[in-house]
Amino acid sequence: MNKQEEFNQTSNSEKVYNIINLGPTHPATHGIFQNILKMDGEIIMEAEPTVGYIHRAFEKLAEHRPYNQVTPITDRLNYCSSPINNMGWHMTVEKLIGCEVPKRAQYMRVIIMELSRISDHVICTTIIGQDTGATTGFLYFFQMREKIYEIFEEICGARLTTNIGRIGGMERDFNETVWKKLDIFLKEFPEFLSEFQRLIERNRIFMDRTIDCGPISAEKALAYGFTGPNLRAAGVDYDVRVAMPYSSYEDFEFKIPIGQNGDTYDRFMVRIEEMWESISIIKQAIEKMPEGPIHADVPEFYLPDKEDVYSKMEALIYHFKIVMGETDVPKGEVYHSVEGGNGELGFYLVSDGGRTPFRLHFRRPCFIYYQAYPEMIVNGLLSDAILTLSSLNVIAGELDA
Amino acid sequence: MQDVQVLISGIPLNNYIYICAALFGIGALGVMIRRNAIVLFMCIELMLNAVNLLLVAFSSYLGDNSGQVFVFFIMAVAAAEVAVGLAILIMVYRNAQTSDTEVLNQLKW
Amino acid sequence: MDPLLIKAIIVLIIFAITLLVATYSTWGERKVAAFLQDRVGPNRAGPGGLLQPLADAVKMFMKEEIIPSVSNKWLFILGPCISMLTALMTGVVIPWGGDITLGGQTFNLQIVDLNIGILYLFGVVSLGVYGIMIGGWASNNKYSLLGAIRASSQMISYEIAMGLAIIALVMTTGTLSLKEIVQQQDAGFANIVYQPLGFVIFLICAFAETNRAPFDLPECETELIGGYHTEYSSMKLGFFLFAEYINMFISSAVIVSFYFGGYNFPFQHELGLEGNWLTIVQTIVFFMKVLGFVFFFFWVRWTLPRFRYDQLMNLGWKVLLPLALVNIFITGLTMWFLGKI
Amino acid sequence: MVSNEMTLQLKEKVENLINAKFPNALISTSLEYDFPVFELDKSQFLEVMTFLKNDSQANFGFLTTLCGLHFPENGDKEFGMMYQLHNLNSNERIRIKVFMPKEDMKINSLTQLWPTANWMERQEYDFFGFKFIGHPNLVRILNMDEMNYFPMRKEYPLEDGSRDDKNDKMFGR
Amino acid sequence: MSTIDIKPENKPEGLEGAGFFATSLEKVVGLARANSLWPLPFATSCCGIEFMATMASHYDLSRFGSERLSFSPRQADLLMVMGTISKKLAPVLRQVYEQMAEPKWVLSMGACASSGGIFDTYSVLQGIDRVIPVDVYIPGCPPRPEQVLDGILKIQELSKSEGLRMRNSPEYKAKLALYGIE
Amino acid sequence: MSISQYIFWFLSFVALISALMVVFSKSPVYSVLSLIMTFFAIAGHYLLLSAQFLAAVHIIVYAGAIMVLFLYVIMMLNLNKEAEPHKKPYIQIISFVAIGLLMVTLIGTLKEAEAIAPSNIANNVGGIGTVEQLGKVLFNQFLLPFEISSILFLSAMVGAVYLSKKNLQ
Amino acid sequence: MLTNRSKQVVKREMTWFEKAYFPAILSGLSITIKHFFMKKATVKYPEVKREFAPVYRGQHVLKRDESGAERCTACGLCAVACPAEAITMTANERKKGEENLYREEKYASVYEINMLRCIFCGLCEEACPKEAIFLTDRIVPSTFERDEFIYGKDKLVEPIDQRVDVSKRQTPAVLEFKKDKHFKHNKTYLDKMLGKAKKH
Repeated sequence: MNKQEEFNQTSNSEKVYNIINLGPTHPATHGIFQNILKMDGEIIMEAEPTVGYIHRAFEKLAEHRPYNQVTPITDRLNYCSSPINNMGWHMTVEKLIGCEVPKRAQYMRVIIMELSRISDHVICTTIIGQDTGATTGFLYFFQMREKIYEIFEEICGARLTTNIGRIGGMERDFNETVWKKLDIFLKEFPEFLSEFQRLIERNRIFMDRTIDCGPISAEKALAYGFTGPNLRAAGVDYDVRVAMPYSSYEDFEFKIPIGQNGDTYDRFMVRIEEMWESISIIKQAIEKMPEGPIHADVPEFYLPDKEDVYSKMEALIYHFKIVMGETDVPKGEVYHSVEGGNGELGFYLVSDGGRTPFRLHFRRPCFIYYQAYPEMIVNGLLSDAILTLSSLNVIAGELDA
Repeated sequence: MQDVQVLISGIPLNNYIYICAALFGIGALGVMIRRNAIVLFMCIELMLNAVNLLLVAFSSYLGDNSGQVFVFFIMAVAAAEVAVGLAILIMVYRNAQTSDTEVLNQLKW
Repeated sequence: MDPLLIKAIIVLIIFAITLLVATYSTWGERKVAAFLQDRVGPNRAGPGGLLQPLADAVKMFMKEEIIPSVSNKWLFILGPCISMLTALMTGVVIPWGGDITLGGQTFNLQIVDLNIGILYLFGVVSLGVYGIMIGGWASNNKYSLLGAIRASSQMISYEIAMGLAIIALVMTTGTLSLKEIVQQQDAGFANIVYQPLGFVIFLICAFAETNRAPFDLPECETELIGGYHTEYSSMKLGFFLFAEYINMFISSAVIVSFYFGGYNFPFQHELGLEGNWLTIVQTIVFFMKVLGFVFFFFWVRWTLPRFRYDQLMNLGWKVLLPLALVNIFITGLTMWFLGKI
Repeated sequence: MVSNEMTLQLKEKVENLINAKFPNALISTSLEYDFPVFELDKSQFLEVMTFLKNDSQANFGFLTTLCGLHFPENGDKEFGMMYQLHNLNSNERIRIKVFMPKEDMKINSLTQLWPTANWMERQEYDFFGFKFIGHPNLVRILNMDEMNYFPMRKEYPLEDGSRDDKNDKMFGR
Repeated sequence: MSTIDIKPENKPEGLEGAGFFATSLEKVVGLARANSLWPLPFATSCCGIEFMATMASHYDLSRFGSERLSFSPRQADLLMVMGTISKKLAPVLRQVYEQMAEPKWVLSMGACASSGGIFDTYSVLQGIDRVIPVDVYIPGCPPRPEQVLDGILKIQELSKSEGLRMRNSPEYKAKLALYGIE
Repeated sequence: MSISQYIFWFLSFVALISALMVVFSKSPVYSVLSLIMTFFAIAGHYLLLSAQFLAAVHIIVYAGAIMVLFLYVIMMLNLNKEAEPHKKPYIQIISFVAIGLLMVTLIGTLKEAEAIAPSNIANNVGGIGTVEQLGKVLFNQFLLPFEISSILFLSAMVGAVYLSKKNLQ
Repeated sequence: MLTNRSKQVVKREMTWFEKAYFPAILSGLSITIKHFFMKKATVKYPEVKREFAPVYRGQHVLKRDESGAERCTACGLCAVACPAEAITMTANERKKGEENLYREEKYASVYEINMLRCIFCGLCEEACPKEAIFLTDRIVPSTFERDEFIYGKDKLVEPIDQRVDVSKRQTPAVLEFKKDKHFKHNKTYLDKMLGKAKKH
């Protein structure tokens, strides 16, 4: 009888799964995510993500910093493409104060933003390659990212966290070196890109690994709030640059690459194609680049030239007002979104007319789509889970705010 | 052929018989007192090997190759047995979460 | 001199060379990887980074030994030892060169010429998996366990295709002794001419057996951290890493002996070299061939993505195994046509 | 960019749609830059949102973002939730707001309509302490579970407090 | 990486007797360790991307013998903390440090890891030296790869000068005791 | 004693001790490892009996494949949790007695084989246990059993694959 | 389809040839071996320094004016503008006889930047109305102790007799001032030799 009971107990009890803790310091999680995986052999039965390991309280911090000091904070959102965040923030404030940025500055912004989109996609695509084991592609392609760094450094003085531009325009015009380096970059980059493509794109091992790995359907993707390349890989051609054009994106001809099944290979290919599109946008922008001022005429927000500060009383007063944050900001609330490296990066700003934003909410694409991750990896293999994570390009800084 | 004679000349065949009987006995003992199905399998392997060793010994002492060929067949059977046996064990374990023969003696779960 | 003593010296020399080559393989791998990736690689430790392996070795020897408290101490230590032992044991049957005459006595540069050399090789290789399995299991870490399980199933699966590839080779050569196989290739062509398909299968299986990319699933960094050696520190880790390089070296040597004529090279008898000199040149040629294959191992590793577990199994069972059988069939048919059997 | 007339039209269209179905739901409407903003009554919030998502004319199928708001001086409307909906087909975007007093920070969860609301609502719970009715797993997401206050509320300080290299008395800060 | 560095004119104390071997051994070991620092990249944010740049072809960390990243703390010699460490992550970092085998060094890279940087907020640890001992700090947000290489060179200096038994010294133990690490 | 006798006793000692450990060790992993040791000892015996080919095959098949399979299953099912409860003492006592009787019987019956001595080899041409010899015997005398064993393997393979499929229902 | 600009990415079925693994593997191998013989991209850092952009935002410097007096007037704008709150200073009144040391009536008696906090965003430089603080293209070295990173005036103020940092971030006026050979700190070795020669 005793045996019978023992037996019943064991057979009725739930199946024993192997529980694996993927992260927080697992090499494939790149940033810091934790996933508690219930495994049956190598197959994932259930995943439970934990996030917040680098929560830095961006939104609270932004409430305590004047408008121009928020820019360095936005740098650290999606640090793979910080100029996009900078520009998005600048445009949000510009929308709030209602200033029109001159075309030249807008085109310059487009160049910078597309460069940073490329640098973001370089990271993501090479990391996919790296996680499949093809390390070399990463090292070839990263040289191109160095080139982008050089251009950023020449423009603003920093490589990664750029703090580029100002509210109302750009801080300074591109100098000769920038144009020269841009030229070289535009010549070299397509070579490296096509070489990278030749290296792994049609390799059967790579294709076998990535096709049907972590797929998500278009309906699911929309329900989960996907935007950006990940949504486009699922076949929805939603792109903020086209839907709500900002910074003169309507002037440029470009295609929106879309995928079919939303699997890792689609995400990879969409990013690759977007780099080609970005290159063409940059070329168009350079071609069409108009002459003119590089900042709007908003003396209340755009710092006056140093010489003027030194010599003119008015400029000195504005200078002090801007730095101290005592300028008059209209009350109201404004939402502006840009197409970040990973999707719609939105800034919802509530202003009470004070020195700092009253409330600043970031629509962080990574945070929103990462919650679909457990569903995407269930019933897949452990290797698939890792590839899915890297192809989603979840940036911890953006995820955890 | 000279080698074999030199090598085993000092060892009477009975020694091999004692050893093999002991090994066989140990294997049988394991089958009787252990409850873990996987250990039972191993004990069966032990018994088979005792037989193998004796066969090889006889074959060498008699100078007849057939004994060794027979060992081949035993190995083949053992390999097939292990493959099927372990597959059954895995299936049983999946369903019953145990490999204890005292629990598994019901033929139904 | 006592022939036994000379044999012992030859054994020692071969072990030393194996170890040296394996040591410098780590340096070579880092250099080759760097060069393939537009970098320069280690260049600070000694000229051209030549002392890099020494630095690594000294560091690992002096590093704290950590045996996780939960793990089984003896098995934990046993794992790397088995790995190292089996890796070193395989070198015994490889013919490193021809005969050498010292003081009127002739010695062969092969340690033992077993008439079942291939079987010995195969047996020792099949034991190599125990080191990884035991090490991974005793670590008491989920990732190590996964690595160990992957390793064992991978090695068992690929052993079969490897064995069948060898069987086709044995059919053409008619011997199980490595020395004889090598000597046969002196007279005729290298075996690759007769067994191209077999060579490809053997090469792929060699990659899988040595756990090198694209078959490095048991330790793939991005999935399993370190796989079976995640919990190992200090020299025990060194043993595992070392064993991998030794395996790579030995399997290159085996490939060369099997398919590329071993220490033979074309027109060697027309050079007019005699005796010891010929042997020395032959040995050098042999090492060059082997190092070429070692380079190939590196080259492939730093180019290709790695397989997924199920794809690896599919490749082994559904592609390589049938191919190997087809190869045997073709070999048999050809030999029958040529009247060899 | 959506021009002002179009925004105005959109505002009127949505206003009419909601008023026709739920006469008492709409508290106020306004136009904030390029966004029509609708303030909803909390009691009918979930119904209106379901309607806005599923109605063939409104068809706001995409939840862009949501966030909590805290206006300490607003009395009964101290806390608020902001939702932004997007009709991808016609490229129309609207903003929904719901306000509530501090004592009654309960609001229906949207996880049934949009799975994406799950984490965003958890985040707002984490930051402000909104209680989402019907949320499957309302626990803290970004902060530690041990945290015993809601950091984004205006009354709590930003700083860690352990910093020692800063002179706060300087320059009136 | 050679013993030739020991010149007769600045001969160490224990040249005669047993001490000689010990000191020269210490030097050799120090040099070996310096040239074979296997880093464990504990990369959480922006600095991790700059670390990638350091690893990549232009800067090539491998020249210093440090390109073998060991993600398992058991095998690492150098814990490189890069990026913000929040209070939620601090125990994890601490655990990783404790799992590392001696000798171990810690490199705190970037403003966030070293001091919290701009994130003087309720959720961010104000410098990792509040939970683990740090050997070298690299300023910058994020530091340039040159600065990272400088930091690694500093660690190399440290490992060269530290003797074999440094890690058993009372000073080192006291330092660890400060952090409550046995 | 000659050197081969020493080897014999050593190998036998190892074989018996590790065989006992197979039965009496608590953890199945130790059982597997001891069994591998036993197999090595038996392989040594084979070498002693100059059955080289068989020794190699023994290692490859038993140690290289079968025991890896055992170890694999133990690891996969994680069977090493705790030592299982032993059978009831009276069963154990009965087992010991039975085994003792069995061994006495075995030895008693087989003791007569002492008459066979290695010197009896007379009509043997060439070496036994070499690959050629075994091959000749296998493919002439035992061709039919050989082919039948291949069918056995095939069915075992099919059976194993079928059994280990996930959803048997 | 929301727009008419979409473009399907390539996802061809593998051809039979590609399924055999070899073509892609061979092309991959050929690419990598090509790189094996290419020029290496590595800049061997401690010996060879990579060129920084002239506007690079590195370590700060507190400038002196034409006559060698400190430009900083301790207005505190930089501290306010600093998002990391890394700058602290104490203002002091200039006493008689210190005109050659400090340009304005007020000066910073203590000026500290916590380099570990600093994020090198350049906002302090933008904020400064006196052209006193600049970010240079030098990098802040790493050190062993945390306390050493609080840079006081000893490390920040440019030494009076050394060549100042030249960085394009600085305004034309400053650049002009830097070129003026009239000042001691702009004199090169050659100038000094020439001056000596004149005296003799």
